[in-house]
Amino acid sequence: MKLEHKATIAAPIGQVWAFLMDVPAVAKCAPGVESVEPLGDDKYRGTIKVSVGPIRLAFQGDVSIVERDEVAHTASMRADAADKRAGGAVKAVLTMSLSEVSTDPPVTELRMETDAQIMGRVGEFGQPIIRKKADQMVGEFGQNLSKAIAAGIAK
Amino acid sequence: MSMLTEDAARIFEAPEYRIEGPLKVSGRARYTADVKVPDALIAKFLLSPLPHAHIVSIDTSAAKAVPGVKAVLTGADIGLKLFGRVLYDWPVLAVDQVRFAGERVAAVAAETREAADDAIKLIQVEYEDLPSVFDAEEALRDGAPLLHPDPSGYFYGMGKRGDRPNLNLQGYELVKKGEEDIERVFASAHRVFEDEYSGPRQHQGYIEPHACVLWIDGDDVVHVYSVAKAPFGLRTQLSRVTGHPSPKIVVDSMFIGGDFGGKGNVIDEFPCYYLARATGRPIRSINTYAEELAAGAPRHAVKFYLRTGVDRDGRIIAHQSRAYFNGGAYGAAKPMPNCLVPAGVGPLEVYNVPNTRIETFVSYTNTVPCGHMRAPGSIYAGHAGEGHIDHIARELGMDPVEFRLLNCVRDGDRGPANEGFHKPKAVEVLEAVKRETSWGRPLLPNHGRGVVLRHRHVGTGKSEIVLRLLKGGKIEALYATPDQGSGSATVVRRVAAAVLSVDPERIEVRYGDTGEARLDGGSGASRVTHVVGQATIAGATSLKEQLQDLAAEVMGWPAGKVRLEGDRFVVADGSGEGGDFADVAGRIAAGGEVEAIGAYDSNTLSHDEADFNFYAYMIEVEVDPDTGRVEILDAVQVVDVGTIINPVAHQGQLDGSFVFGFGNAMMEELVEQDGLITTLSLGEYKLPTQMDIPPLRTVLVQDPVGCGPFGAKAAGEITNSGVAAAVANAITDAVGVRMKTLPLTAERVFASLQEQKGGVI
Amino acid sequence: MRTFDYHAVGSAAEALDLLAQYGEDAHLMAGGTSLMLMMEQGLIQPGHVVGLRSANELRGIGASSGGIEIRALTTHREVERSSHVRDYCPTLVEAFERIATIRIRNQATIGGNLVHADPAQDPPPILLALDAEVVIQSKIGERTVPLDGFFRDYFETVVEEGELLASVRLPAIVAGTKSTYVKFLPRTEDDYATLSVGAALRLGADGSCEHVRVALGSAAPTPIRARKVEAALQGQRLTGPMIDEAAELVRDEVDPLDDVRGSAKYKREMARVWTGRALRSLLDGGGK
Amino acid sequence: MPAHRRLVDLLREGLGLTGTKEGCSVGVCGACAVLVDGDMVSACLMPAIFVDGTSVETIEGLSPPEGPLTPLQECFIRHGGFQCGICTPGQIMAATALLRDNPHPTELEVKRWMMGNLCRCTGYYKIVESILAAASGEGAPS
Repeated sequence: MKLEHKATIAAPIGQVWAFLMDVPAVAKCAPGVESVEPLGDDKYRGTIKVSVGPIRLAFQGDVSIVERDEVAHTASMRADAADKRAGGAVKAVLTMSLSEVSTDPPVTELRMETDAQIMGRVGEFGQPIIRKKADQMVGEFGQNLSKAIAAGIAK
Repeated sequence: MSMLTEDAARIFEAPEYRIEGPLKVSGRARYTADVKVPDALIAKFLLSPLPHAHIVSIDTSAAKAVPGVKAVLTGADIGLKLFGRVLYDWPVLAVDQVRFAGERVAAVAAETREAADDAIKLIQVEYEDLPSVFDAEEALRDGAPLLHPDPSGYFYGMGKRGDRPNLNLQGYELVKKGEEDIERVFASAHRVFEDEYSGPRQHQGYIEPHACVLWIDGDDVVHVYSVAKAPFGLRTQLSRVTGHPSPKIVVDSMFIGGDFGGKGNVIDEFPCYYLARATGRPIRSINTYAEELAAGAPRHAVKFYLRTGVDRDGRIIAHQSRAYFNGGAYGAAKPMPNCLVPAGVGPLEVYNVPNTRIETFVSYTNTVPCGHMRAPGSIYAGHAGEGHIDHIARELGMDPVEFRLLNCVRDGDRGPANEGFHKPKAVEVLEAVKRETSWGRPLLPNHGRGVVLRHRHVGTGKSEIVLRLLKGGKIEALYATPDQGSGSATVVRRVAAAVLSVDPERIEVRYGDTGEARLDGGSGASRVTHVVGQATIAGATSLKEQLQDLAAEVMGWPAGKVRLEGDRFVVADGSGEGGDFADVAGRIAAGGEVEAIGAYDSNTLSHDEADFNFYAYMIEVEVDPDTGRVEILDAVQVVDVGTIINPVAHQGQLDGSFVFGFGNAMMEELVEQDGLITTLSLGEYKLPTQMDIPPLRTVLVQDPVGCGPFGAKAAGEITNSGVAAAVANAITDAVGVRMKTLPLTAERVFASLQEQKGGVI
Repeated sequence: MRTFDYHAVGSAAEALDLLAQYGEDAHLMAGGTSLMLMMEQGLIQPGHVVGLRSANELRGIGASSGGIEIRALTTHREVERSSHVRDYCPTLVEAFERIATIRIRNQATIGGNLVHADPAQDPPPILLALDAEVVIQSKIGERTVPLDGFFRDYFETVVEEGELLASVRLPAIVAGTKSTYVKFLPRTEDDYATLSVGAALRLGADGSCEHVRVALGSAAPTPIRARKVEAALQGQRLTGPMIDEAAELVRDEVDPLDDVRGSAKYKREMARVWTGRALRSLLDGGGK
Repeated sequence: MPAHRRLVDLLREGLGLTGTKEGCSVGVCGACAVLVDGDMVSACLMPAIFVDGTSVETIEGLSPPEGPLTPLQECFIRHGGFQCGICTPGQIMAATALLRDNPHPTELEVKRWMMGNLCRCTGYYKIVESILAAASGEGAPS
């Protein structure tokens, strides 16, 4: 399943990039993230809660930065997580790339391409709903990111 | 034997009362999932969530600690055990590597389903992703991930494996006919037409999920209740995989709750054997329907590339095709030599084409292993070939029926793969279309008619049946063909009675497991009436001779003069002497049972002129141009049949075949996303319901010239593969768009109409 | 499926007590058709299931201030076969006849259906078109919520923890109002709709549109009202082409899922087609 | 029986009444159709606890093991209303409920009622024929 999102952030590209490299801060922008612990080597462990109506899933897993190109301003993160209770797993690669829209005022565009696979019993249940939910969540994540970066700058 | 005796005519023409009927309508017919064995454990399997990965480690300790869990096995415990129908390339449990999402990684046996489920969730597997390939053509490109880099250790059950130009091929075949340089013929053609067609994976949709009950008794005999439609085949496979001697394996597959090809491939029996070994307890495994849809052995997805040249008169002079079948991760589920899908040569199978070059590729990909489904591959070959033919006819300005009449095979012609036909009926069924349907009459707007001409081989194989005169004068017929609904028991009864010339009620047909009955090739390929029927004729003929001799002996009648006819023994010496069957048979049986074995092997038939059922469809549709929805208003199937033995069941098979083809044509698609099947219930993978089926009329073109008993042919999977093409051709006739991808969903028709209008939605 | 404690209750009050006692760990069960599937798949694993089947006060169909009240535990089949419902609005009967199969309709309930909040279900569009309200009960009392506003998201409604849906109320239908329910099923007749439309229309003496409702199923994460379409028609003297033009607006109001019943793109077009067809049939004197 | 068991588990595993079949397990196929207080339901979707205090009819209850079949069952045999037989108990329970509710249904009424019982073998034509034959009085013991 492939998802694409864009967010526009009123901040210079360098600042946005710096923020993106702070994984715990970035992770907090994802809806439902409960905890993020660094494991070293650009690897982190965390929990994210997802609910669709009465269905409540808690995915636990690892996120790592698998690629980062400071010059091109692209980075990709990989997440592997599983929900033990219902028996489901998610494997996702999130590629983020920044481009400068303007320097005065500073505006940066963030593009996020997500390639995710939902597996196991959770995957048996309504892939279309999962896709919609994932789409919603990544969209919200993008919005939260812009807000968080804007807030950081305002400080 | 093609002429009907008086007995046969009388017996076959009466509507039958199916022998297994009372069991089936009362819920007493015993299917595998109904078998209860004391102390049985429940088996469950951990399936790979990934399409292609290296297994780094498996930790089963937490799973083993679950109360009620008696065994947790992985590939490391049982070793690399490969199974298959012809090519043994599928591991019972994965070792080091998984090649499709749904592959079995571990097996659990537990006291309850809950304990088994809990244990499955607690098995920790660490995987390392490997690059995957999902598409049949991409798998053959340079640099594609190789699924089986070293197939040299794989057992292959049919002699030497054919050459394969690429290691990612399960099977490959090139068929040529006529001119070696076919390009020269194409260059000389008046016109050349090219088309591409495709179809998705489809599921057999039997209502009974795979199940098995297996235990090993104190004498080390393995008892298996199975849904396998070829129990002797399963016995051989189990023996080869496990090393357990085949005489000490007994397989019972009496009733099968729907097959359609899907019960040819069984996979539960292998891990259940190891679970039974590990626990010393009987093992019961019943798949969920989600497991069936995710990891059964569905019909292959396919892409056809067709190219055909015609001369100025519209005669086909050259045909070239390439078919790419997506075989999935293993070739094990296919019973054909070289793991081929038999319909690869099928698109123009009913036409007299002098020059051909036909290639069939079956690829390994990281998707669910594919197997056979009713008339395997043929629905796609039919859709492609008959759409292509329709396209050519219309481009040439010829009536599609006339174009087919011009090019179809007649007596003495040979098909595209150089195959011969025994009394082909292509012309007869086409003439019936003209005569018996509304073909050619005026149409309302958005209405259209499509026609299709196809054939189906009657099926081959071997079988043996035991006929026995029992004490009390009944005749028992014992055979091992599982009952998947064709009515074979009643065929055996009627054929035996017709040969013996006794009241059919005297014949008691009994199913026997592999320990009791004699060798049988299993039900499938629509072969049963032909093969089992001929075995019955052989057995009944032999029994009849013995009974006539014995009657003379016990009654003191002149030897060589006694005839069994009209349910009586009569002395053919003009004396008028004789006696009722029951009396005389009773006296014969008092001296001991009399037994005859009927054996038949279709290999003894001439292969030069093979037997086919030809058939045609005429289907009228109405297309709703605003939504793309297609409604079938009239469907007529014209079928070339031989002698009909069970008239009710025969029509039932043709009815069922049409509706099966209707589902395949209109709605069925196993959706795959990144190697995972996502249509995981019968709520998502829809089968036709009562309310969806169109009106159907059947026209029989009958000639008792088949190779089955008394000139019978096949019935089971003849007409299903023509529906898609007939509907697609009718859509073209109605609204001008040609539908080249199955199923023919409203959305696809709508999108084609939008494209035709030049609009973009 | 995980095992659970089953509590059969005889009244709504008992059920609410249990919900208060067990909180998130309790789940109400009416007909059970959807809940059983979700529990079987392990998606919901409540420790306590509160079975409403014997809460007879939550069952039945009656008159309510000129309209009709259908209590939550009434099965779809009871709705479909009720002469009360037929007298009130035959379209409602027709819509309920389209739900899945008789077996499901014998078991599933209207309350369960609405609370399950699956946007592909049949009752919501027609109930929205008829301006239904739902009565939600809790230990502190009752609140009445218009069905339009009841659905929040996929499988999510405004029913909060500790509350239960007690009944559905439908107002009196003003004379001259016609309604219809169309369900587009391009695959099989027992399928979920690819797209469905519930619509109601009343024309004034001068032929102008006095009242119009258009609601869609399978068109967004929740059942929705097509307000732009309604607004475009309200007060207008309707013609077929005008309806087609208004139906175009529905494209911007829907947000369908891509699934086996159709891509989002296709469903968007079908929303237009079926909205137009439903309204045209009402304009042409169809509907009930 | 634990609370989470389904009616189909109670019948097949608990009581050994295996005439009721389990197919899709999601209420679609109808193989597990049984009558609860006369109404047909999917035994795979119904918690077993729901049937406490009700009357449940299964295929086993229609005709005793050695006794005569019902006219409907007879008609299914004579008219080819079954092939593999796995859906047949569900078909017959559904049709039994239909003929009690509506002894003389039209063809369309039969099809509407029977829509929820999938059959992959027969193509349905002969199921309809069997039910209409029973409705017309065929299959009754003479």
